[in-house]
Amino acid sequence: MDWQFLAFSLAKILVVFAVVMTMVAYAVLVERKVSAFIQDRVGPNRANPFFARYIPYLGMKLVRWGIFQPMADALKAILKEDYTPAHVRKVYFWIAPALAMVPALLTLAVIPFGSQLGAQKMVIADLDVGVLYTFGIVSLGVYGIVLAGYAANSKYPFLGGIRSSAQMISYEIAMGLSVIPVFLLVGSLNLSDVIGAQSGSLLAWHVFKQPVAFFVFLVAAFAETNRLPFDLPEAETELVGGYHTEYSSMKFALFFLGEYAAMISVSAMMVTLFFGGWTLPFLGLDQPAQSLWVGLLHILIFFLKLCVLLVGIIWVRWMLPRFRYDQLMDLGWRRFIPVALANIVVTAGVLAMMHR
Amino acid sequence: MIVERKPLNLAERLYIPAVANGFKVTWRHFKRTLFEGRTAAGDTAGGFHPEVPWRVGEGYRGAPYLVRDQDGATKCVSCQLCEFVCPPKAIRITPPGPDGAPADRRNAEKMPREFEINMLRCIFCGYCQEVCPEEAIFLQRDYSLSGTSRAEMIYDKEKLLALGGAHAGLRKWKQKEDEARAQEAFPPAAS
Amino acid sequence: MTGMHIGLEHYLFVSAALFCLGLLGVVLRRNLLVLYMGLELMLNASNLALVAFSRFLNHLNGQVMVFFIITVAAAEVAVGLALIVALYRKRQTAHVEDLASLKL
Amino acid sequence: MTDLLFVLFSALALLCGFLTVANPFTRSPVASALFLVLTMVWLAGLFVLLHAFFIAAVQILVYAGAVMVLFLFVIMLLDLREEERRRWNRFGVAAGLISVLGLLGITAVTLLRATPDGTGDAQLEGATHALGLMLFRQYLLPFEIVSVLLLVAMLGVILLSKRELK
Repeated sequence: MDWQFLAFSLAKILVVFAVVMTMVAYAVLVERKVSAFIQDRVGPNRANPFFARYIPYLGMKLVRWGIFQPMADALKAILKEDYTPAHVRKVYFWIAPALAMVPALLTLAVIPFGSQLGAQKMVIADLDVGVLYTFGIVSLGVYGIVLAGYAANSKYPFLGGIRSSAQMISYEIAMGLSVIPVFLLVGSLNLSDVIGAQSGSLLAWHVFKQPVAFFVFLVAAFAETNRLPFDLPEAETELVGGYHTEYSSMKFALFFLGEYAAMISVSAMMVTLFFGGWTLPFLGLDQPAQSLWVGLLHILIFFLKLCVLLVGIIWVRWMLPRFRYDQLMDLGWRRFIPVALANIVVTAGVLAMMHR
Repeated sequence: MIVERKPLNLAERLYIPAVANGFKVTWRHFKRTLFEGRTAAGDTAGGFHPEVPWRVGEGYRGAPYLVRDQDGATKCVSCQLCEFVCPPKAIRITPPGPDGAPADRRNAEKMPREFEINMLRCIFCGYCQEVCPEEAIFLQRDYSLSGTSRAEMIYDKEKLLALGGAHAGLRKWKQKEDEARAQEAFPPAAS
Repeated sequence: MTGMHIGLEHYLFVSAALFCLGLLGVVLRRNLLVLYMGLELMLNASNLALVAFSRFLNHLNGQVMVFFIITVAAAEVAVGLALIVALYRKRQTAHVEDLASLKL
Repeated sequence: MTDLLFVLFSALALLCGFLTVANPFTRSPVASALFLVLTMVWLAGLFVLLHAFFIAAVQILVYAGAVMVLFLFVIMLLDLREEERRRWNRFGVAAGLISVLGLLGITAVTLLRATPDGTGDAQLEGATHALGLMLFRQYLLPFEIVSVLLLVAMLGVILLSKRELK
């Protein structure tokens, strides 16, 4: 443990944090734009800061694309009145938003977002048990929501919190079981090794080798991030707004951003586990980078894959209607868990046959 | 009548065709908006809200205002039914009291000394219009209410009357008076 | 680095202290659930001791043991909580002093 | 560095453990549960310092992520209020404290007197692979028995929480 290591780690943490927070803000914008386009609207196109008109040619275009909207949103969230209802349990009311936000960000610590720049591996913590770490942290994400429901001390948030904890615990099992075949194939829990195992050809990507695992993981990811079609914890039509009903201003924004941060980390997990991480099977891009430029290119590839998955997740929200709660539980316990288990058995059987 | 639910076949239970169909529909709209620049508002109204004002439909329930009758008299008689029925308690009426000024029209006993509607509280449900025996309050077309302070959004009687305008409806009490005049003894002789 | 060298005995001391804290919870608190949390704390303390042994005696047995303890603890918690819920449904209380029907 | 972290983690674990069982400010079970979660997280930190990465991850995953959520769930479902401050049974409390302190004293003395076996230096590296091999070779039978135990526990819980049996 030397100082160089510390400094580089700190730099990576800061950069990843900054990039992810920016991505979260713009994921919100993308969500609004995509939803608007699907619903025959144009979406945010008015946020017009004073300096926009001094940008030659592009200025007004950027305004129309809503590029400045996240700034306006952030400003609004910060400046808005922070209202604490009289009946809430104060301490829990204060920690819940933070607890909702933090796990999503912590997950990203073990995701390899590039091969290497110089001698530095582009991953904050190259853990041997990377995937267990992510699942552990993801499982901590329940607390924020449960506590928010409990703290609000009123019935709809409480119902939302209870629903969500049941949903997240149930789908955590399906999620955990779904990735076991992947690790049976790789033979290591280290996420860098998972990426290494997917290099070579397009067909080496786990999404093609383990389509069932990917499907179960994808659906469980929707449930874990509380996104439609499984956003029952916050179902507006029945629970008003679920666990964040009583929240306003920045505390509400933290829940909101936490949801998008969770989406990003889940997408990053999917890219790493199933889509070959920073590799592309052409032009030798699947080997660790020798030069700085290739290293940057790898980060870019990871980033692009991530964006595609993010837009996919956003798109699904406007494509599928919400499930009923009993359907959700039925799907989790009686469909996906058996399917995931069967997938494990089949994969293990095939591997045992091959290695005999 | 109970509609029998048809059992889903395998394809429907797998959700895959439904997902594909959903993608088809959403992609069609996405493509149309993004590449052809067509939007619902553009197609129907020719533009977006602040530039192209919204055409308020017939029977729209906007902000509730007080109205005057044809003679310019306040129709409200301070019966406080609307104050009672208002679900969010947005209306507050101060009656004139025993020594207050009489109503500014014939046959009405009194008129409110003060009549306030808190537009921040109003939910535009229309109960006040429904309940008013004098047809004195109407939900009118204003839909975009804004102000810079909370106090500003509490509309008082003058403001409500000014915004409400005149309502050329049935004049209930004038009709009653005419009917009474048509009979012999009016005003009723003091016995 | 700091002069003091952290060895097995330090870990064991932390473990012992945690164990006693758990015991304290079991002795002091009267709410069944909190009592149960005290038990969990004691289990965790023993886990710490086992992992420390495993590290300093250079043998993986301790970690394997901890793995089993965690698994059994999870099962135990599930059953125990179900029992508490069943009890609560019958008696409307989770307070140990109210559960004295076996007392003479 | 590692020593510093050890001091930090163990102090925090002990503090949170204390607040779990004897929080002077509140007796709400939710507070206890949350402090227990924190204790477990710090313990996971200690496991990392002991290079037991697998155990640390499982600790977070199972204890903090599943077991304590169950606890919270039950507390909220039962809607437990704060423990009423009933009259303490002085004799009981005193006896309990004395026995706990006695136990602590005995362990401390034993620890101080003990001559450590082995080198006293940290040796074992966190070997997830080796741990897995050990679990599936040497300890295969206990592993299977534990899985059966989990199944039995699952069935038991389902039976217990059913309102009436058909």
